[in-house]
Amino acid sequence: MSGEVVFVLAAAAIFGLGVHGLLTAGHIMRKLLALNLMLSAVFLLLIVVPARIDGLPDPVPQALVLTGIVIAVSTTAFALALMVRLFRRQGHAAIHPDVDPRMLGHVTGRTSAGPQEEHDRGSGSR
Amino acid sequence: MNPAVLLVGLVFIPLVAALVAVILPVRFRRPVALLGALAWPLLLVPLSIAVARDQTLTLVFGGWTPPLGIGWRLDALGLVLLWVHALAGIAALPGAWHRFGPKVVAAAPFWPLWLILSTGVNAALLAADLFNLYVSLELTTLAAVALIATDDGIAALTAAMRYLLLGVLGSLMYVLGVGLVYAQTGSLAMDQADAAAIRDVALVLMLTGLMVKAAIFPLHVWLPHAYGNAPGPVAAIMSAVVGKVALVALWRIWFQTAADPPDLLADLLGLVGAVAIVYGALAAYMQPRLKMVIAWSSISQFGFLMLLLPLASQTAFQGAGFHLLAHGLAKAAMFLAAANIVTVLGSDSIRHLPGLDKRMPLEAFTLALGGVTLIGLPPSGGFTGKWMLLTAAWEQQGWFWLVLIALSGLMSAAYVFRILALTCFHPARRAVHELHARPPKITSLAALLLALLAVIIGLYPHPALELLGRGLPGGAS
Amino acid sequence: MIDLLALVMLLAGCFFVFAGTVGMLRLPDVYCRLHALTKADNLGLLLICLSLALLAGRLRITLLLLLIWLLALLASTVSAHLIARHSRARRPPTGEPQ
Amino acid sequence: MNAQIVVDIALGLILVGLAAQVALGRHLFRSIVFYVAFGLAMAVIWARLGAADLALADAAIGAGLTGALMMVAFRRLVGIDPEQAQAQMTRHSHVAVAVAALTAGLVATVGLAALTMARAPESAGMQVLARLEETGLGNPVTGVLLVFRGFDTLIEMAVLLTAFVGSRVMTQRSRLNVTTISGFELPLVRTLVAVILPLAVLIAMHLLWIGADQPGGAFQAGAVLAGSGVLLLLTGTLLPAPRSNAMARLALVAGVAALSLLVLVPLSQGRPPLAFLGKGSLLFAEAAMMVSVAVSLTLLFAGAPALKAGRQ
Repeated sequence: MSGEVVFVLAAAAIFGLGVHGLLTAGHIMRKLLALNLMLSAVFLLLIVVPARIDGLPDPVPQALVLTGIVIAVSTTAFALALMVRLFRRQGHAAIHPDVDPRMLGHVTGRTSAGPQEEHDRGSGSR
Repeated sequence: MNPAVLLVGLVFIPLVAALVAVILPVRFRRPVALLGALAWPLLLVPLSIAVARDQTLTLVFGGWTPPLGIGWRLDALGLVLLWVHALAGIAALPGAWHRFGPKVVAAAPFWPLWLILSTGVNAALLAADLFNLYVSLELTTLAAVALIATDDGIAALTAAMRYLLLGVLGSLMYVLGVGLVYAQTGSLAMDQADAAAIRDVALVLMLTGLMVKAAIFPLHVWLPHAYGNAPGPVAAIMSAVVGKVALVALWRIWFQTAADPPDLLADLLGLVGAVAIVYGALAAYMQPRLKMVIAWSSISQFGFLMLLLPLASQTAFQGAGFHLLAHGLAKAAMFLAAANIVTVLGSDSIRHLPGLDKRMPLEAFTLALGGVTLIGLPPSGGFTGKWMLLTAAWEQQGWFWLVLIALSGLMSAAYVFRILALTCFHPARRAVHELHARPPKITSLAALLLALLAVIIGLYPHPALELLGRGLPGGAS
Repeated sequence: MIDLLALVMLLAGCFFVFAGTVGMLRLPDVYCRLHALTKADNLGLLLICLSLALLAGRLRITLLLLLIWLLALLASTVSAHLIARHSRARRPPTGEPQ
Repeated sequence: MNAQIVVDIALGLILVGLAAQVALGRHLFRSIVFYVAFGLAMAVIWARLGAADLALADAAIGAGLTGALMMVAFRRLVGIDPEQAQAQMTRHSHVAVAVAALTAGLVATVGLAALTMARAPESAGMQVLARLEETGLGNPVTGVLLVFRGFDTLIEMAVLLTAFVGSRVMTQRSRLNVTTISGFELPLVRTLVAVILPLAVLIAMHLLWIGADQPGGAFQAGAVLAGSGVLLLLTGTLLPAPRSNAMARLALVAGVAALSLLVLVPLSQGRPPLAFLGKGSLLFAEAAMMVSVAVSLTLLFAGAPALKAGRQ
């Protein structure tokens, strides 16, 4: 058993945990966390699986993963802004409008617009 | 001059325009975006001549030949989709211009995003490198999601979020597949990356990832809400190209990276397409809103395009490629017409449709023409595409596919005629209440021209068919 | 000889860090936890840095390790202070376990 | 060798344990905190594998900035609705456990199979190492990022720009949220800022400068600067500004613009796009990218189009 095997197994476990998180999460931020975990697992596999060159990881996958990390943080930042906006508009942070009320906890029954509706509701102009 | 250099313009004209638009104050963004969005399609004329002559154009960045560097490749299929992109984009401009004027809140980010979407689509169409395709598709997805969110309704924001999360899931599966291919073959170039043992797994991973992005059933769940709730011009450009870019990438990987794709998988994916055709059409028939009908119809039509994988012949490719062209134009036209209907009526509920042909005849005509293409009635472009696919199924004695293609026309007819019957022949043809100011006539005319174009290409199909007749995306026939 | 000394310091450092972690998990309230976290951890980090400096035996590395320790010290001082302050504003210390 | 495998197993277990806390933890805030710890553990594993560039990037971006962005988003949710602090919103499902276990098993099988499979004798990575000399760079990862696959990096910077512009669609409709934490007026905090800030700038410059030959580069340097930007926002030294300004917009597009120049300038000389223009041009592009990364991420954290000076 070598280090590579250990890290492949770890990546698989993390991927599975991410899948579990994605399936069970009601809150959008939890889904984002789960997706980020899965991405990390993929990145780990990308580095561990290709052959090492002179005892170091192949530079090409390293560059790919570095690119992937920056894309991941960009996407996450954008998704968080979208989540905050959606939360303002609908008052809860679940994706499905017809979500199981128990999952929304305290916001049950608050079906219409969110608690801090702004002046420029809708897509209209200022 | 090597015509391949012109390819740079396809990506960098919209990109540089986007940068300029970001730097300039808000009031200058719209004209800059207009210039950028009108400039890059001009390159398609010389590029079409070059592709017609040389079959494919290739460009290698920095002179570092793959697998060291990144290559671009423009073939007939890419060219067809570039034309769809250009035409749909130009037709969507009047509507976008009207809706996102400088006084609108979302206009400041809208115009740069519009240009970035074009950049991403064109880069993804040209990509001949597996990882470059990933970054380009990410750019496309992110811009598309943000453009959907410019609507700011709960439905649009929810749709955007769902699209984003599923898109990330799809791309991470795709990247995992790419990583496995690289590990085994040491190359990321699409035509060098073939290998043996782990390939099928990697292929399945990459295809699944792309199927999410292309909204192929059963990974389609993001599409109807996204298209149905996005602002009209955005829905038009997205239905015309954004999903199809992923589909074209899927075809390319299928025929190029997997030089000898397994038959079982081909039949399975064809079957998935078959279910999508039926399911999408049924769902489209049930929808209470016009835009949702058009959106669900895309699921059905995308399923249709998956039939290329099991048929896999020259004729089938011509048919599928042509269908891509006709469907893209018709869909964009229908979404643009629907957008005008929403603007005027304040809603696109089909309850409001009766009597529309009197008050908004151009829109009603556009919907009818688009519908004709979707069904595949002669002489529309949709007919040519379906006919070629039928011929391909006949040649290979694929009776199941034959019946399916014939059936799909009937099913499209069901949801299209439901809309048209409601619009023109409903007994209770109430007067349409105009709630809002009518958008400028040019927006209606642009949609109508696009729909007409989708019919006209059916009358003159030869240039496109000849281009597509050069070969499957992999070059093999 | 130097190796042995370094080893002892490394182990001692690990012990202090470990103790700090146990303290953070086991102690009853915010103030006690901060106490464990800052004091034990900083001492542990110092010992580890010193031992690594001994093993490296180069001035540049030693100075860098010292810088790392000072930065960590500064960061933990300020963050502990802020956490304690925030905590006191919300729930003043009573001496009783919370 | 044996000691190595023990360390590897311990690292793997720590990583999986932290991931479990993120995915299964009850409270959202706790999960976010554990995600930061997960990112740091990831960085340690990159270092163990010899991928120093990734270790730096993951520590700064993956753990630090992603964590900061998540925390500030969490705070915004709590600001809108205080009860969000107790948000749980997870359901229990045996199906989910089964699917997750199945997926993990599949990934493990595929990964282990991929480890043992036959590999092509020649890979792009070997070509990179063989031809790195032509570029005069010492760090092969920088070579891939900026020379051999520079176009990927350009699109990546465009993605970052898109994330910012796209976020504006949402943030411009909302009131500006205060990102400052209480207690910034304390002398202790000011000392911290006074010490950390110049040091962070120094470290960023160092990372940028050595990036050509050693681990480091524009992304790592930009992330360090963005971290300082976050600190300045938290302490109220910088505040979110409601209106954009030309400086901020130039900084945002600098990275894509510089890389576009690297693509387009060779064209005017009749060479292929992105043809190598020498080490100086790379440093220029990296400096621009660093500025863009730093400014974009700081502004994404602030949720604002620009920054202004706060109380000193």
